[in-house]
Amino acid sequence: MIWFKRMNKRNLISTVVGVLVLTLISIFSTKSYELPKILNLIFIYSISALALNIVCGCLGEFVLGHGGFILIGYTTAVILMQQISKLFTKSMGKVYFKEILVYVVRGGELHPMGYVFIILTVIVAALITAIIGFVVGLIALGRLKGDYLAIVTLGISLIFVNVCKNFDSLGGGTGISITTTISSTPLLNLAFLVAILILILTFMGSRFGRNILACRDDNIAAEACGVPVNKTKVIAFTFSSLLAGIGGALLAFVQPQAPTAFGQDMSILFLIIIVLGGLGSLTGSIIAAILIVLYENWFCVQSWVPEFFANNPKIIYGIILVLIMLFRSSGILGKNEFTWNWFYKLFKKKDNKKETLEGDK
Amino acid sequence: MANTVLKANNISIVFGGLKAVDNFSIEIKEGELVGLIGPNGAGKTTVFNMLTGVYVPTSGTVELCGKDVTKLNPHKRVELGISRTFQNIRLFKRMSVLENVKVSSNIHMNYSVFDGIFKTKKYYEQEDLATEEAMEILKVLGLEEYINEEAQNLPYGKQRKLEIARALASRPAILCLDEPAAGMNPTETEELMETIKIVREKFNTAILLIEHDMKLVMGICEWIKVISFGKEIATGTPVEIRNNKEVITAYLGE
Amino acid sequence: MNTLLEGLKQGLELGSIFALMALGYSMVYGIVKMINFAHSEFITIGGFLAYFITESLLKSTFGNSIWSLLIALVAAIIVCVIVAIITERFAYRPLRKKGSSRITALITAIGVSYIFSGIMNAIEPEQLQFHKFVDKNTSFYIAIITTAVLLALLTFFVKKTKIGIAMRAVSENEQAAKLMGINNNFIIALTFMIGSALAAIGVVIYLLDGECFTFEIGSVTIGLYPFVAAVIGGIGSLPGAVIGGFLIGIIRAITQVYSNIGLSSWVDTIIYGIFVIILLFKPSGLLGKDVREKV
Amino acid sequence: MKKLFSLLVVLLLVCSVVGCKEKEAETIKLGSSGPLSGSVSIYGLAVKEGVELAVEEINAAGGVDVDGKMMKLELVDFVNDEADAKKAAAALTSLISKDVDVVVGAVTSGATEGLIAEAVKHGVPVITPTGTADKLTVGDNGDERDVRYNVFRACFYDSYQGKFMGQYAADQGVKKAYVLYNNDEDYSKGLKDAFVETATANNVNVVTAAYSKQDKDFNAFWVPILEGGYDCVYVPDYYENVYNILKTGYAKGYEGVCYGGDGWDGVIKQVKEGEDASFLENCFYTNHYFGESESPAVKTFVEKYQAKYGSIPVSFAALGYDAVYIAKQAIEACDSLEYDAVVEALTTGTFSGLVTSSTPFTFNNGNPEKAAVVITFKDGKEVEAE
Repeated sequence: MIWFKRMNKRNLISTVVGVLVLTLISIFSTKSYELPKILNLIFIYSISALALNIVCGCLGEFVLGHGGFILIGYTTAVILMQQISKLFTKSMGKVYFKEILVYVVRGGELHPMGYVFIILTVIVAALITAIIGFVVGLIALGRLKGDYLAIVTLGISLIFVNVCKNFDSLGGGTGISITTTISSTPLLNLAFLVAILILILTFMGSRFGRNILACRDDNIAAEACGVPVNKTKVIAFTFSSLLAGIGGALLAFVQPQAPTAFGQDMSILFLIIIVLGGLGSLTGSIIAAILIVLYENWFCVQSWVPEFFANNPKIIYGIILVLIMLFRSSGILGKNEFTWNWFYKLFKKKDNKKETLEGDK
Repeated sequence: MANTVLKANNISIVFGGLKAVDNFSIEIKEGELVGLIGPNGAGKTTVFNMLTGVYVPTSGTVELCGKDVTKLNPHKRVELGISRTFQNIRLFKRMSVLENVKVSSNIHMNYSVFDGIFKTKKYYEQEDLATEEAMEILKVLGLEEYINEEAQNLPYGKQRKLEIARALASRPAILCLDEPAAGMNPTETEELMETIKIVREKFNTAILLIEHDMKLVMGICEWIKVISFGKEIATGTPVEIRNNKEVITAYLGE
Repeated sequence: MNTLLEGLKQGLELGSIFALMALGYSMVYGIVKMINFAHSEFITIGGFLAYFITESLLKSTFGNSIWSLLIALVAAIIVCVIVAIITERFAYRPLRKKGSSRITALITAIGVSYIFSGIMNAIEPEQLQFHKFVDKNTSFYIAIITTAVLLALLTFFVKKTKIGIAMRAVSENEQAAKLMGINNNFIIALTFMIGSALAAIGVVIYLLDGECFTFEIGSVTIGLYPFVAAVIGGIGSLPGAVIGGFLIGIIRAITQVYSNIGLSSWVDTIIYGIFVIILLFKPSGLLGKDVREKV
Repeated sequence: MKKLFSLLVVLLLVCSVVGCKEKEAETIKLGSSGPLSGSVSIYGLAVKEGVELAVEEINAAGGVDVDGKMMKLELVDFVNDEADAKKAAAALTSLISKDVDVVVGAVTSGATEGLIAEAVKHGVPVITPTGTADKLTVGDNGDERDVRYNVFRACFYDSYQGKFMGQYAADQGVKKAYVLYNNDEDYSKGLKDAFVETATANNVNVVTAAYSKQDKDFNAFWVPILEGGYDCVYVPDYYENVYNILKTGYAKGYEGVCYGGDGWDGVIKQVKEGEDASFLENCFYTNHYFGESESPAVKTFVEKYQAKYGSIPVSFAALGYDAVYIAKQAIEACDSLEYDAVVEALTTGTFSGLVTSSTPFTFNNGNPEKAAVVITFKDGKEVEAE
């Protein structure tokens, strides 16, 4: 991958250091009230945005139904966890089981068994989402493309929402949740994010990734080079829904959400994140996810923000979106990946020439 | 007696009532260099598209190395040994030159998603082989210094060559070039002629060529087929074609 | 039987309103290939404006007469058109000039719709009720007749007039149209204007029998249905948009009149299910043209 | 990741700001959350007024007696959650960071559920004045009371009023009932389920139909009702939709009665000037108390409220007012501000002298045991039904 190649040793070390710092923050964040929540959301939004980026950025197909797949991940995780807790409460006794599961924000920690439960649940939920994504991809991707594909995926995701809404056990009006029983930690979500980043990098570095990129640039030429275009699209779509499922399942351990919250608004939110970060740029998606989460959960509740804007966050949000699209339409990072070069530039003014050659491509 | 690599039997195609190609047949043997010419709108590219699988002919059959491929997808045909370039260059613009070529190696790889993600030995073996092969092809075509460049940043002539390189990486038995000299000046065309000759020798592949540039076609093709308004009007060696009355009428009018 | 008839009648009324709004989506998409998400906010703006003007006119000498309605309608159209022009001029045109991708245009449209919906929310977050000018029966005829007349006018305009032909030319090939001396910017702005005027007319007809609405009328109450209608009919096709509108309107009303057997809670599944199936079998909609990519 | 670094710096700053807090116990800190804008803002505003009135009153009377020390109540914040679960969850975190001792909120069921998901982690006592959904105190499957041990409510719960109305309908001789409910509101669904269960058990024939939050035009929904000839229509939803539904139905020629739940509180305010709303006289709903009742507790409350705000308090205001008094009584009972002690006092204590309950009550699984009143309309005013 381009990112790996351009990553010299210095960049690699900086990245590792960055991840370590994040880990430390995640561990100690439990001393605060707002921070774990914000970190959790940042990591989960990043994962879901990366998932969408596979289809929209790497494959170049335009999908508006991402929220539907996150919903499937979310719902499956909740139902699985409910079943697990029923099963284990019987065999272990309620009090002991609760000790394992409940993670208390103030100084408390999640029992190692709790981690195991969460990870298992997330993996199963992701696989189920991937299967559904595979079926949807098989039906829709071969026949449709462009905006029509986008709209059909939106339609399908709204069907998911409608189904979940109609069955109380799948969500109903206000949604099902398990966060009162068990909730995850920023550390776990960070681990998932890092694992998924590595997964995406290795996947995109294989022939499948190359095929996906080829399909993005030119379907017909890819087909003429022996790339099975439809199959590649379905693979990318399935991979994307797998990751969306992980995002949704992790979300289930962080905050309760109603099925309707996974409709077009959420799909559009993630589309905004990846376009804001730069289509196809993995690090860009993460940066945009951070900005959006901070805007919604941190900026809007600050006391120095005028009440009018705090009550109507959409106005500033819309203005910023339009401005970014007008003046930097390729997103924050454009097609590039993030490097640390700017950081070292702050300290070394003399080496300017070499740095710019490396960094600002 | 050389084997037949590509054979089309009376293929026709109809677009909304208009017969774009009518009963076209061709047979190309191993290692041959064949030209397909005709005036604008004669249906040359349509023939190409039927041979490579973009369109399915309304009637007639296409055979590739002895197998009937009339209904197969383009990518399946590539596996059987046909590859092509495009009239209007269709490179993977935002991928590097090396990656562009390696895309075509996909058909020779069979490692699974699992191998790809966990970077098993199989992955490295196949990827390294593909890289080696791609480097070899790029060297022959004189592109080795650009391997890490994005394809869209190459100059026009090099892009043409890269398209040929990409087509070669699938190890085709027959290579179809759709107007490779389009938009080139005489010097570049000269160079291209050389390249085509080298490619044919080095990679031992048959070549089917659509071209407007008579000098190029007459200069390198062993035999030539002429079509006009979707119908075949002549077949023969360059000399025969040059003197064929029907061909001259088709090109210059009555 | 009576139930079915009633459902069809209400479906036709709702359908003609959806059709008017779908025409706007369809024309704009046809010409700039962009899903104009801000269209739903044009609908809301039209509704809000008509409401505030009728409320103030009701207290004036016009009172409860048809004149207050007409004045409100005209004002709503004018304001919607102005908003559309401003949006097009300052948000969409700069993007076109730079040749940005369609996804960028889409996000911009979403941004614009957020701005409008935020402003509307700030102005009036409560549920409002439009003054009841006519009864349900009359509004049915008004809806049907208006849609028929406007569809005929638009078809005539697009097929026969010089500007209409220019419009079609731009939608076929923007560059070529430009080279032929067509003022692209004017044509595109005009399309936006027509679309938003139709949105305003649609929403006023929707409201005039005393409907309740909130600032979410465009984005939630009416929501994506007109857009889905436009896609079902084949985007860019005027009769297609109307057919799509009627189809969705009728489905929605039928599920409602049969709500006692539980159809109404499945309305989204039914509508989007039909929509997905239609697109899978006719990828460019019922009356849309299939475009083959040239190799 | 360029911004990531700047973010790290920002986050560290946040950490440091959030990290350094001490608990000082000079006042008893109350926190609350509710919709102050949006479609159900009437509720939030009413609760807020009730809470503020109670706090003012208690402080004027000297405060709360905690272990012999008279402490003043302080409403540190009333967060606007716009009836949204996510915002309510965020509201709780912000209240906790302000060191509240008791949370009086949230107002709507959906938002309260979001708030509780956070609250159980902190153990802060939560008294929702008006969150009626059954699951709030006991979880989705009714077996989570030990998790939600710190959640209480000042009102009766949904299935109680649904059952109450179902029984009422049967008693009134209804034979065919129709339920028109909002598929997007669990409040509505909960009432529906309870109503259907009880009514069916009493040999009433019940048919249900759902609408969604998208629906604002209810003409089509009334078609099957008018065709089927039902005696009664149960409309468990909030006042805006309810008024719209009732008006449409009676205009279309419906002649039977309509029943509803406490979400109807506020319907009367929807009637525009000069509008004929006589159809409301056929409508009945369950509520927590009746504002013009003759009981002394209600009378004094209504007088004080009127003096301060100039209007008759809706039941939401009364419940907000009561919730504060419940908190006061619990704190006085345990003489402590520790979360667990207050929760314990709430769980075991008996509460009396409240506006919305004429008799003293205890909490059973966080739910108070109190009765509903049935209210109807007469001459444009609410009256208690016999």
